[in-house]
Amino acid sequence: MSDFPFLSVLTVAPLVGALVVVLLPRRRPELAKQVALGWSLLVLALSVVMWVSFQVDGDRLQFRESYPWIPTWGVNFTFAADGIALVMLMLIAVLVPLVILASWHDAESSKRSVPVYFALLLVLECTMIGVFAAADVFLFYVFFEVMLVPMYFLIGSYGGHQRQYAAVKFFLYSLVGGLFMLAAVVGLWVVGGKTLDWQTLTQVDISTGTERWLFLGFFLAFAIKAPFFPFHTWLPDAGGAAPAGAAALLVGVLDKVGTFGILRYCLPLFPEASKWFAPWALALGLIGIIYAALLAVGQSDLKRLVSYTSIAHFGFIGVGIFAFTTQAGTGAVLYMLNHGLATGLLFLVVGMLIARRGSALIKDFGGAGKLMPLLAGVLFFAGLASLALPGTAPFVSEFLVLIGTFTVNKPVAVIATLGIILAAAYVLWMVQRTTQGTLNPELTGIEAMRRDLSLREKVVVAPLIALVLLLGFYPKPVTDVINPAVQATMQDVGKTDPAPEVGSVQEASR
Amino acid sequence: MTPDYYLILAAVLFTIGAVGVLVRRNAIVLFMCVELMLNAANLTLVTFSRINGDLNGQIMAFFVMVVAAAEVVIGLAIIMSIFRTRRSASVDDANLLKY
Amino acid sequence: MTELKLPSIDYAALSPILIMLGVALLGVLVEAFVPRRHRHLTQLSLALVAVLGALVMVVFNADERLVTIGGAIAVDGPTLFLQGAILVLAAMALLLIGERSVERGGAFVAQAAVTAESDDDRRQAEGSNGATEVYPLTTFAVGGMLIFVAANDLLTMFIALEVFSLPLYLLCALARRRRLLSQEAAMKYFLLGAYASAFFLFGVALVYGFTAGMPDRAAGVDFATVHAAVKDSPASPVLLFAGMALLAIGLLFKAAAAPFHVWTPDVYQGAPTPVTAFMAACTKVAAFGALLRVFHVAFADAAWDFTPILGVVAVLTMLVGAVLAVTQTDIKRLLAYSSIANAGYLLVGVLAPTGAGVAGTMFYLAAYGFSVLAAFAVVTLVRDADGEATHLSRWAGLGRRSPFYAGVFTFILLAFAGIPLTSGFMGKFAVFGPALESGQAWLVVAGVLTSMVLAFPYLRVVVMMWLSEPGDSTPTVTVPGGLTATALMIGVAATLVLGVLPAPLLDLATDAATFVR
Amino acid sequence: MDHILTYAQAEPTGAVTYAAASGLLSSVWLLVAIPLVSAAILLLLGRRADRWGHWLGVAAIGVAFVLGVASFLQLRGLENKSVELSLWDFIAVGNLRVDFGLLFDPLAAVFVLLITGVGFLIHLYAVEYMAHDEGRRRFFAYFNLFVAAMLLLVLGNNYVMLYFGWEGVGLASYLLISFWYGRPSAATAGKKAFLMNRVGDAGLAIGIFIMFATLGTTQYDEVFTGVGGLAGGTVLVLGLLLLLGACGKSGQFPLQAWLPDAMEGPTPVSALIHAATMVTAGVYLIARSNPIFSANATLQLVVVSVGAVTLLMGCLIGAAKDDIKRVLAWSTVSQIGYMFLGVGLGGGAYALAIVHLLAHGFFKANMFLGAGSVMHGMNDQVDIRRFGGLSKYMKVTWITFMMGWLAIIGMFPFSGFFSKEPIIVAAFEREGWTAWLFGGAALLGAGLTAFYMTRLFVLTFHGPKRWTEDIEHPHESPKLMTIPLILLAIGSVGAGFLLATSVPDWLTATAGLGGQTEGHEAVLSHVVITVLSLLVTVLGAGLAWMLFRAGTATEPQPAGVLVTAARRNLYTDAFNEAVFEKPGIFLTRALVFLDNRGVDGLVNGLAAAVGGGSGRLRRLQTGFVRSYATSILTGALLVVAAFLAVQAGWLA
Repeated sequence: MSDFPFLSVLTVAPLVGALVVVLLPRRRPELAKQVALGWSLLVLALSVVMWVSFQVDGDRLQFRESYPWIPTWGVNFTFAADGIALVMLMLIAVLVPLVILASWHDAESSKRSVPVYFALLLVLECTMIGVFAAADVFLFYVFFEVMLVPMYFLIGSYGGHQRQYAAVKFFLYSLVGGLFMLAAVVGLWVVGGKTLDWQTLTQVDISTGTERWLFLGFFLAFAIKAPFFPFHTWLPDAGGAAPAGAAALLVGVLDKVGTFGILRYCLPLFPEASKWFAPWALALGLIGIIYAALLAVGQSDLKRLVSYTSIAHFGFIGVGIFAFTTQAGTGAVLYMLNHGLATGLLFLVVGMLIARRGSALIKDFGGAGKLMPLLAGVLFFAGLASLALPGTAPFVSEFLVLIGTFTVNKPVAVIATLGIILAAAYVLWMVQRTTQGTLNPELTGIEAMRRDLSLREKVVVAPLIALVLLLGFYPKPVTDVINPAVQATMQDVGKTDPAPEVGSVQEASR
Repeated sequence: MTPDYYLILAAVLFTIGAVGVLVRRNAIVLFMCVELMLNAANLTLVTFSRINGDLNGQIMAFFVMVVAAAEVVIGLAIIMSIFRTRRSASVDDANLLKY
Repeated sequence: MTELKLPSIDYAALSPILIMLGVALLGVLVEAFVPRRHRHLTQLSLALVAVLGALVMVVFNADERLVTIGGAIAVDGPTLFLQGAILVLAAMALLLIGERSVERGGAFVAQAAVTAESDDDRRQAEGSNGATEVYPLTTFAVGGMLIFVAANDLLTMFIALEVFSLPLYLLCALARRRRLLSQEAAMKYFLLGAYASAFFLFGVALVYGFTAGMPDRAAGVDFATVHAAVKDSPASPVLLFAGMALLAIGLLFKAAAAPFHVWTPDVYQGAPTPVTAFMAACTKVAAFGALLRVFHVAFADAAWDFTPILGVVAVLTMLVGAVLAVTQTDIKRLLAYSSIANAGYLLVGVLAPTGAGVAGTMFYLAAYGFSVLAAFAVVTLVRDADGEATHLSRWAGLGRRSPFYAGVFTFILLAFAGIPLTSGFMGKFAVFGPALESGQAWLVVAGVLTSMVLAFPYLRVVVMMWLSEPGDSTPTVTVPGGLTATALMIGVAATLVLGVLPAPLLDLATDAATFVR
Repeated sequence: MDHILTYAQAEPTGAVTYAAASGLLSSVWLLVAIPLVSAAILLLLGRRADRWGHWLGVAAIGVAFVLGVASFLQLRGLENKSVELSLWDFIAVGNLRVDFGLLFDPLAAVFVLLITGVGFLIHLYAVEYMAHDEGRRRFFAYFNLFVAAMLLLVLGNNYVMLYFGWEGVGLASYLLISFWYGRPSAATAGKKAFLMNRVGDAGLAIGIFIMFATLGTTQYDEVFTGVGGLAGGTVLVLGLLLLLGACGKSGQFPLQAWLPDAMEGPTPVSALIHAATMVTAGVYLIARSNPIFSANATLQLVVVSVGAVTLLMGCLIGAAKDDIKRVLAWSTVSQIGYMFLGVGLGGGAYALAIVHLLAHGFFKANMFLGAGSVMHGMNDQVDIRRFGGLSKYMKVTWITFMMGWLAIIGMFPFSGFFSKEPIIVAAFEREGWTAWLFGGAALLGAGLTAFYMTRLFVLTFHGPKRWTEDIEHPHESPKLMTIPLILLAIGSVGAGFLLATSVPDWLTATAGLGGQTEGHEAVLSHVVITVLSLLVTVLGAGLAWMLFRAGTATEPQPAGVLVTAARRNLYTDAFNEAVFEKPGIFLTRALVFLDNRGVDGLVNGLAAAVGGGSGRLRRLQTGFVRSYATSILTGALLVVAAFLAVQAGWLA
């Protein structure tokens, strides 16, 4: 089974699905939704099979496929997945069906084609899978950029308030980063001896100056994508304007491309430059944690608030990556997964609230828990996951990031730990202002606000809640997959974990 | 008399033509200035031909004359058609396309 | 008296040029002798047959590498590649020119002699069949371009320049509607074109002067001589550099590089859209073909001297094109500025002194030509009662009215913006790679920075089309006739195919990237 | 740092080893699992479980209690009384190994008994107390969740598990404080509690990081074994961070402000969480970490100081409050101050603190439930100025409350006497002037406690009626509420002696608590201290009796500086507001502005600049052919000049 071309099939399948959905008769939007959902479930099923066939103690890159593409430039269609990519692929496969289900009625309010909405979601899935599955820098870049297009239309055509501005800002901002990366990709191609094969490039020695420039090109693109402070301002706009499902994918998966890119490309390809830049990256991550959390406290719009929380979380991921320890690195990758689940859930729930109220402003809510206890409960749960309460998955990742960082850089870890206090502040204040307190009298007049979670919505949130809890108590299956890849990455960078200051305790007692 | 003077003359003619295009308004005059520039080039070619003692330059000059004649045909046609509508040969009047 | 030695002439190698020029003459005769109602079909078929015939001959000559008729014409890889590109693009342009179902009588004025804005003019605008002179004119222009990219001496190049420019001046003036604009465009193009060609010619004269005095070589303007002279002419290098500068100006004018780009927006906007498409695609190929040959063959050894200067020009061009495109309100003007910026990117490729640079530039030219033709093809379709609706505000909500054409146009805009899986991206990679390889990192950085700016106007159009609600004034998209549809589809298909599977054309360009001297 | 290090006298503990669990003890995980599953069922079934949900909740705790007793008995018979049960690898990354594991040792066992025992009674009480609340099922779900988290906290075999439970009880506490989330004050109080706890949690977390960074582990046994090898400064920092966590959870200075506000929750919550169990988690943490705290004298001094300051503060504020639950809450703060004082003293006083903790669990739960019973009968009135003369109407409540009152003021032979008095004695056993300082504080606290508790008791149950008009005839609470009261009252009377005689011995088997260090000679003899403490107690109680026997005004009265300050919580809330809250809000607003105008403004400004530049440059394209020619000529001249400059060698 491991000879099966999982990655290329996974990449192409959603695209085919999108074509099918678009070609369905326009009069039957329901059919389009069902087909889209079915298709995404198929992808999920295949991903599960792939997950099972992945050998934890096997090669770093598995499921490798390579087809010649542009021989003149030494560019190939090369797909391969390491543990990090595998986890992200799994996240995509899980999130997309849920997002499709959650967006069941979202597109109808926009007066635009319903099938196209779902087709765009599938196209987005294709590009997202491609970007994580690529093992050729050129191919990665291709998916990295193309990914913008479906998301642009999802935000621009189906979004809410200020969608045009947000869509253009999202696209341009990302494109700016992408173009810097293009320059770096070209540069890498030149210094790498006219190949862009990832594995080959890891062996290439680059002179210090060049390496730093190339690193910066890549890093800038990823920092914008992730986004890190101070390149973050597009995310609240995009997240605020995007339909909830698309926002969940945007923040849950799309942005992870940035952090994934740093792990997969910046660190192994430019190890020296990564070390050189690490203090700055740590500083950016740290500022992001504190700054974005404070901003989240001050937001008046639910979706913008969630976007800012994500920026804070990306700060944690950034710190985890650039701490260069196994724990922090594994924590960062795990964080990418957990944040996708938790914030995806948060976005979807917030979307359900907003869809009912017809407004995303926090002040338009108030005491909503009385009307919809279940929805309020799920919102609270998502909030808890977001503030990394033990028992929810993000706790493990945040803990790993912090503890791993602490072993090498105490001040950074200590300041980052302050972020967990702020996280409690923004989550609880948001929960308080929306679902607690005296009931906003306007709400009782809105019929939709009396409807608690429907069966469809329950089906959407249940798997996410279950996963968040499961990974909160038993993260080992995932950490075991991530760990070898992270260790290999740390080896690429040439960093080893520091020994405990008082050694030999463990050996003595175990 | 050294041939250099011819080169200088050609350069002066070329400059007069080039500046003339900028300062005159009448399309025909403008066009004549361009022709002046072409002829300056011709003069240069012939002069170099003379200096070098080969014929290439002179032959080239003939070609250029033919080309210039062709250009006149086209140019006048265009200028005429505009003139018929606008009743003016001033290039400054044709200024609908801008910014 | 010594016997006159006639230069050898390889007619087979010259056949594409000969076919085009011959058919152009034939077209003039058709104008004279074929009845009016048959002319359109006859001329169009004749022109297409000529182009296809020439293309066949190019393919047939694919392996030729020679210099013929006394060193005037070089038939080598770049020549054949570029000739092929020009011919394919010209065929598509001819399809656009020949379209008569989108607008009654076609896009061209019935009688150029009719006074604009007169009653006669209004009558002809309402549906008289367009003039058929456009076909011989186009064929002449194509013939001129074929010579231009093959010219192996400066005089031939000058003549070829005029041979393809003069018909273009006329073609610009032949719009059916908005004739004042059309005529103004023609006049501006003509005056400035003539002005620039005067510079070119003076440059030729100076270079001729420079080649004198070499021990065992006669003076001349063929590239072999110039090349030799750059190395060891005793003449003053002032002649060389002044001449080279003036030559460059003439060519950069045609290529629409800043600050010699000023004509481009006005002419692109005023000219009939099929002609604009033809110019944007084919003229660009021809101009850059000549630039490649001049700077890679004749002045190759002065690369150290001209690269920084042309580099500045390239940066300026990209900058001007990108920045000015941001605030344009007319789609044709916007595309004009985009084409200026693209000229800048092409210059980056030209300045990479390697085979890869040549190959990249040629690939870019072909890729860009297809896209830009398709873009203008869509522009011809968006119409209201007054003809084409080119003001951007009119395009609001077009995506809702005609999703297919809006989708096609979006795709092309994405290609212009250099989004992967379009030929635009591959083209950028193809020119940036060699440039970086030859140490021109600053050009690549400038290219990247301006691409960011340039993305904005494209995106603005996309926003207009898709994200704005259609208004009352939103024009309809006319269902294209077979000709436009064919051209459009070829353009879009090529943009996609070259974006997804660029390898065959890239290989072709790479194999063809060596000049003969 | 140096002068602190001079205080540090490392007292390395010997190697700590735990035995593997077997027999009944291998199912000790059920202690956590049963309430957790019960909570999950109650939450997931929703309204379907409304009719019987509370009984499931009670039963779950009952079963847990039985299991806890059985395990306790099993443990008694074992040689090595520290039994470890590793369930699964929680985190295994690099050289970080965190067990999802439990540790059942004497310390954990007494906590398990307290939590499940007192917890069971309070659950029982709550069945009736919450009977008329539509959210009763939800209440029991949260209650069970709390018990599960608390048990995990005390049963974990490493600091990460402790942290797990630590935050879990924080969550449950939040949920229960803001149980009536429709009230803004309840929602705010819950949030405040969670936030202040998180401050402490952050400290605890960093402490855990230090353990990993220095010792490479977070398992109790390995940490305790290795702590002796650590530098004094490291131990100090580690201990201070743990103390910060403990202060947050236990409402100790400077993180005490949330605890009185937490009284917004239903009264059983106050009894169980904010009196008997959760708030004592800080004491548990310090007792559990005694090898760390004992390893540094400076650290112990800090703990003792925190305890002393808090106990006095709690007394002072408690004496000025009029809300029955708030008085009890401040009393809790104060009593936990005693416990901190105890654990800070180290050595044998650890056990004394635990004894006081257990005794306090009984009598404080008793009094809270009594207060709940009073409120139940008085239409949820909480103002003691509006009570009076209730002894005639609520006999059981009155008697049981009296037991609690006598216990807390430390009257012989009630439990407080046996648990608190030894701590006072121990405080006097310190070296030099600190003995007088802390001993004096503890003694003063005893007097003050007697004063304010007597005030509470007298104003509530004796003196003239000062009821509001709507109350005609206060009724005694139903059986289901009085039975737990009676049982807890019995505990308040008898537990002190029993615990004081058995627990210290029992605890010796816990890591680090066994070593009896020889204390200094007390500066006063034991008997003198005992007499003194009884004296101040009687004095305080008598004074209160004198003052409040005839009731009190029902409206706020003007008061001196000290009382006003005490009424305002000694201005600690004002301090928090002025130093953290207001600047925080300002900072947030400023940052929002900065982000929109500054960071984003830069981005948009750049775009606007390009647009503006474009708009301006466009004007250069004038449409005049001659200006175009000018452009071309200028360009030409520049290019030619540039070429010539290159040729002349000026540029290249």
